[in-house]
Amino acid sequence: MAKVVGGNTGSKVRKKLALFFLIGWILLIIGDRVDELRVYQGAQIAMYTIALASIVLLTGYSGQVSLGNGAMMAVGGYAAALTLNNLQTPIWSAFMMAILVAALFGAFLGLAAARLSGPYLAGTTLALAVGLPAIANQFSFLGGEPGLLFDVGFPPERFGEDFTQYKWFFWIATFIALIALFVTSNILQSRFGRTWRAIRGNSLAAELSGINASQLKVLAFSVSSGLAGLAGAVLAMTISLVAPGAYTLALSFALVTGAVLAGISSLPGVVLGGFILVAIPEIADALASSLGSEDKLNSYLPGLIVSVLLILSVIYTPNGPGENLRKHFHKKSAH
Amino acid sequence: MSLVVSNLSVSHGAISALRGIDFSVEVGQLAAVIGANGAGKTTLLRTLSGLKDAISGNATWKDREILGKRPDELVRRGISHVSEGKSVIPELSVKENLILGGIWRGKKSDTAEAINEVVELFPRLGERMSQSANTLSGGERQMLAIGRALVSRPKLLLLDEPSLGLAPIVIEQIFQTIDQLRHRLGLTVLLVEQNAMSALEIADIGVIINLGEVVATGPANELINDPALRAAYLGY
Amino acid sequence: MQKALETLLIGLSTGSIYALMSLALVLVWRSTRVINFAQAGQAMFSTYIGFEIATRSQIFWLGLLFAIVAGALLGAGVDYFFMRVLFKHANSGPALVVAPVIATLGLLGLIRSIVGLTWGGEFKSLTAPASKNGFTFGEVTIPFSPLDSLTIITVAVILIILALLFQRTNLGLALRASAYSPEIAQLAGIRTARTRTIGWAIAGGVGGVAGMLVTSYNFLTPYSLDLLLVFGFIAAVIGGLESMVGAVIGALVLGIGLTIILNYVGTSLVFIGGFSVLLLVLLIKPDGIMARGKVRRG
Amino acid sequence: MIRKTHGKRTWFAAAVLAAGSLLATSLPAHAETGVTSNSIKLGITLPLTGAASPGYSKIGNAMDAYFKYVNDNGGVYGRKITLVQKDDQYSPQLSIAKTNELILKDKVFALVGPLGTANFTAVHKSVGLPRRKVPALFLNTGFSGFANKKKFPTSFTILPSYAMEAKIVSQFLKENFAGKKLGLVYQNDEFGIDALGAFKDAGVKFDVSIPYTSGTQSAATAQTWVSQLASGGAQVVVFFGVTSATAPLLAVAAAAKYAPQWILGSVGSDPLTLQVLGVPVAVLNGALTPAGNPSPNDLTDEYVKQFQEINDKYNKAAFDDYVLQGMNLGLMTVQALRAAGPRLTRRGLIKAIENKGSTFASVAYSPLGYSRTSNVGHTGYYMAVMGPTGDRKPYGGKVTLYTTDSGKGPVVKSDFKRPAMPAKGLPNNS
Repeated sequence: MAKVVGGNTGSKVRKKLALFFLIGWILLIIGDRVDELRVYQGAQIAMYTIALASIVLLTGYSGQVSLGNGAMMAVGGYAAALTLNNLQTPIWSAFMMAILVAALFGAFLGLAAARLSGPYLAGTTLALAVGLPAIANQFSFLGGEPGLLFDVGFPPERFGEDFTQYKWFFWIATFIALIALFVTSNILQSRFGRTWRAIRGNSLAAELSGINASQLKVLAFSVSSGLAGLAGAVLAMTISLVAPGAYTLALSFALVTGAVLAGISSLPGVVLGGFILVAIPEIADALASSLGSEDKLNSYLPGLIVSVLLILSVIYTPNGPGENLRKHFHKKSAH
Repeated sequence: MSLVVSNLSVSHGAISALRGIDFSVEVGQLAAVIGANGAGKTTLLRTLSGLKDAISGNATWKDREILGKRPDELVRRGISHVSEGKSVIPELSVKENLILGGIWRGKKSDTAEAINEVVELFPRLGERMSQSANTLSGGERQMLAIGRALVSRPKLLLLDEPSLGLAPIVIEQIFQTIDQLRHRLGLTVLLVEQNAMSALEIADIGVIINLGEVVATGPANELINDPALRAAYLGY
Repeated sequence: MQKALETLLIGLSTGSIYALMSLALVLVWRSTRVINFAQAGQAMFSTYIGFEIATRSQIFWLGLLFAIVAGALLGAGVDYFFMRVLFKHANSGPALVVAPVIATLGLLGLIRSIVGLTWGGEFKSLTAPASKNGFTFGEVTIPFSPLDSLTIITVAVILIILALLFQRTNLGLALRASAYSPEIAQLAGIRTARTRTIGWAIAGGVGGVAGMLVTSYNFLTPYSLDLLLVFGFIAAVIGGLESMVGAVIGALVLGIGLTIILNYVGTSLVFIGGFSVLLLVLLIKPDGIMARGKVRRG
Repeated sequence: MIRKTHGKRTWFAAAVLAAGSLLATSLPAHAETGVTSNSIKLGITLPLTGAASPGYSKIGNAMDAYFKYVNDNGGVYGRKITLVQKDDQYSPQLSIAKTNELILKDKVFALVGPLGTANFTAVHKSVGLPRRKVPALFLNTGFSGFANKKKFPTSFTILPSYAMEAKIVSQFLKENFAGKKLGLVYQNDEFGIDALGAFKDAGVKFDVSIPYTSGTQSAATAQTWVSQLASGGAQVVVFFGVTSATAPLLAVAAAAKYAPQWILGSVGSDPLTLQVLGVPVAVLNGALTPAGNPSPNDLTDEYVKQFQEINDKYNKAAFDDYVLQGMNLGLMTVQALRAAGPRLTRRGLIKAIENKGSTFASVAYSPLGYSRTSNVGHTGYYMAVMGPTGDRKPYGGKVTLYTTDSGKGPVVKSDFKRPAMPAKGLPNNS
């Protein structure tokens, strides 16, 4: 874990911890005021923020473009399901196992990835993302197409009768997301974050100044995969199921879109990215019903919106809208 | 009817490379552009040939503006630039490198004829037509680079340090060929060189650049004999 | 022994379709230094056009011609409108590496959605130009069919045409020169931007042929060419991405390799086999089998 | 200097944004969800696009057409039925998301004809239908696991289970193809494995048995199935899979001139769809298929004739098995809604089917098994043979109905006569 240097970062971390508690507390209150669909979507937003954080860390900081985060989410999801179903250990151990197994896979993939760059890495991870369902169908203990159950159990009785299952998912997902973002934020502000940025800037220069670039790239890949694995387990919890169909190429696309929209190198932006990814199907639904087109065409509308957003954002705000807004403010405040 | 450069300024991002460059070269003349390394000589050629955009000023060839035009447009108006450091394509054969210069004119027979002229000029190339360009020596590459430019039948030839990294006798041969060419084809040549003395010897006029500014310009023989300039820039 | 021959023949026919896709990817990579993930979308769109014409006219070859033209026009359009705008804007910061990859993926998604919205997602099946019944020698029927042989012949013809274009014509020389060193080509009078667009057009046309040939075997849906893109990429990487001959050889090696896995090992292992071949090549010989000493760190 | 990207200001803004999104909503109304004085809202998830869509995508529109017909003739006690269709592309994860939308956003009264074994298993568990007390009428899957009143209290099947179908096919094989070499190709998830178990129990041994994974079916994989079947010398081949797998199997077999006696499971055997997917019609000639309903082209059947009229007026789609099945689901649903009485509640609907469901009129020949302890619909099949155009005729000239259960019960030839169709196909039960 990051060595906390000097007094002020210590207090800074404490202040941020307090802030995170405050945010968590507010979200939980809101969770009670809202109908079940919004609560369920809240859990999905939390899941997306963790997944997008893994991309910000990997691509935004260490500069490695990967489409394999969807695949790492699957690894995490399956690991969590197998742990819960076979070892009957408490829920949190399933999530821990998801992180560990995914991080391990990430390290292995990172070894190959460290030797590649740009389009080669993207292409190889695209192959993984497209091929994952075949792998899941290959081993019978993974449950093939219908997949495995991942049952986190009903909310404890003491929360009362009308404490719905989805609110329970929302509590768990938000709790995990807050912890994950807190830890990631500290990692990114630590020595690791700085060296990753250096590698992204110019790996040659970084290497000359003594940074072992490939080793740190593998570490970045592993940590990012661990995060993605955790997000995969949270996704599995929200649908009580782990199946190849849940971790498709479309999910990897959506994650990349969310990360680019959120500003590929800004961590707080992941909340915005998560919100957009959950909002898009809603917008598509509203658009489709207003167009009066039957559901058949509707299934392509979200894809259209995601692609258009992805293209516009990568051309006009390559470093994310947050970046431009920040530049805008700086310009204003500088005058 | 000449190359006129007036008040030309160019910069690399924030760093200014050339400031207020003024000089002109009559048709058929050879102008030697002399100056220390990093004085801005290469930047001047890259701007005139369209590879680099200028910030201000203008340059006309035969009374038509040439700044802001793409290199392939300028080639069609007779301006060919042999860029710095053996500008040949190693993956292509010697013949293909030469043909490249003639593709834009579209007439295969005309290109073949131009290639024969180049082979007469540089017989060594003739022997190695089908060989891949990266098997050529430094001198042969320079000949090939100039050859390709000639196949485009230029009127104004921009040469960027042809002598770089060549043995003295090869330099002598290259300079003789340039001089012979100029008179035979009535070419206007802008020759950028660090090898000041041999350049000025075959030049009509000289342009001396230092730290991005023109410090002296005039007939080549005057510049050679001016003791102050010789001490400051010609090194003896 | 007969099964080995079958595997080789089918491997060649599958590999030859991969060759078209890997060739299209290499053509674009050499000229623009971008791996065009949207190639699958472009090929799929032109295949839908080809499908419409082929079904209406009942002539597969007319459909193929339209697919090539549609593919070429779309390819040129993507370069002229899409890539130029992209390079004008995304040219700084971490975006420089990320932008083309994400942009082409976004374009793939965009084309897929537009095709989905216009043609819908149902399966479309194309009347193949030749029968899929295996050749019969006496009473033995081998799974290698006239359609397979037709595929190999069509691809061979296209490869020959491309080889002649690149080696014997000025356009080919211009394409190669702009790919190897754009600056020198420009100084020699080549309009490199226009040449690059022509390169994209040729890649688009070749992709259209790949789409039509694959569709004569399987159904056509907005997703049916994704796997072809992945295998085309793997083949291009095996070949080293730098040489077109490498792309073709890489594709044939992959095609035969996967058919061996399909026939001798197991059907659903096909993808894992392809993926492990890719990882192996990237780890052991990152510059592919046609490496000419240039190290791939770019 | 690393830019300060994690200022507290941005964190707080991000949290408020997320919270804001959750607040913007209204609380649910208290009346019975999905029912108003003049309307009943029903929901269905089915593959409108994707691998399994050929054929199945027509069921939703057929049911909707039947509902429109009923609405134009007074609806159900004056209430008009609206059907919300959601495309789940036959993927469990998507069907969960779409069912969530149906229940939480569209607030439907009940689910009707959800399609797909794996999909409904996932939905039932993840969305928690029993806890929410949402009825799921007439599951469009034959998985025998659903025939369990305790585990699926609010769900009712309608198709005979794959286990019943396999037991009936086994009985048929023993009676007609004893001693022949047998081949089996099946989809290796609950759908196929359910049948496999029943074949084993019935003591039928297959010389060649080939599992395939849903989603991997293609011309290439079919090539390996055919070569295995041919080399194994299978004279009779039974197929338990979806239409998009039947098509390559039959096409490749025809191409390799391999022509065994095909026995196509009821699920993947619609002749029209098979032909659209490139299967030459000649191959279908002589193929056997267990069937619950009469042929969609048999105009001598009163149900088929009436449904075709409704289809011509309200649906205008090619009338095939899927449209017939969709309309029959509509007929059964309207009878259930009527049986639940004018004061419509979810509990009332479930009770009505338990008590009166077995008397409902349906196009299928076999009896309905609904009761307070059983949620099983039809319980039998007759064997049919496909003609030169792929159209279905009873094997041996007339319908010999076999009925059984999903368990160890015997296969019995039954002479049950299905109830007559209500006048003009408009239920008037109460």
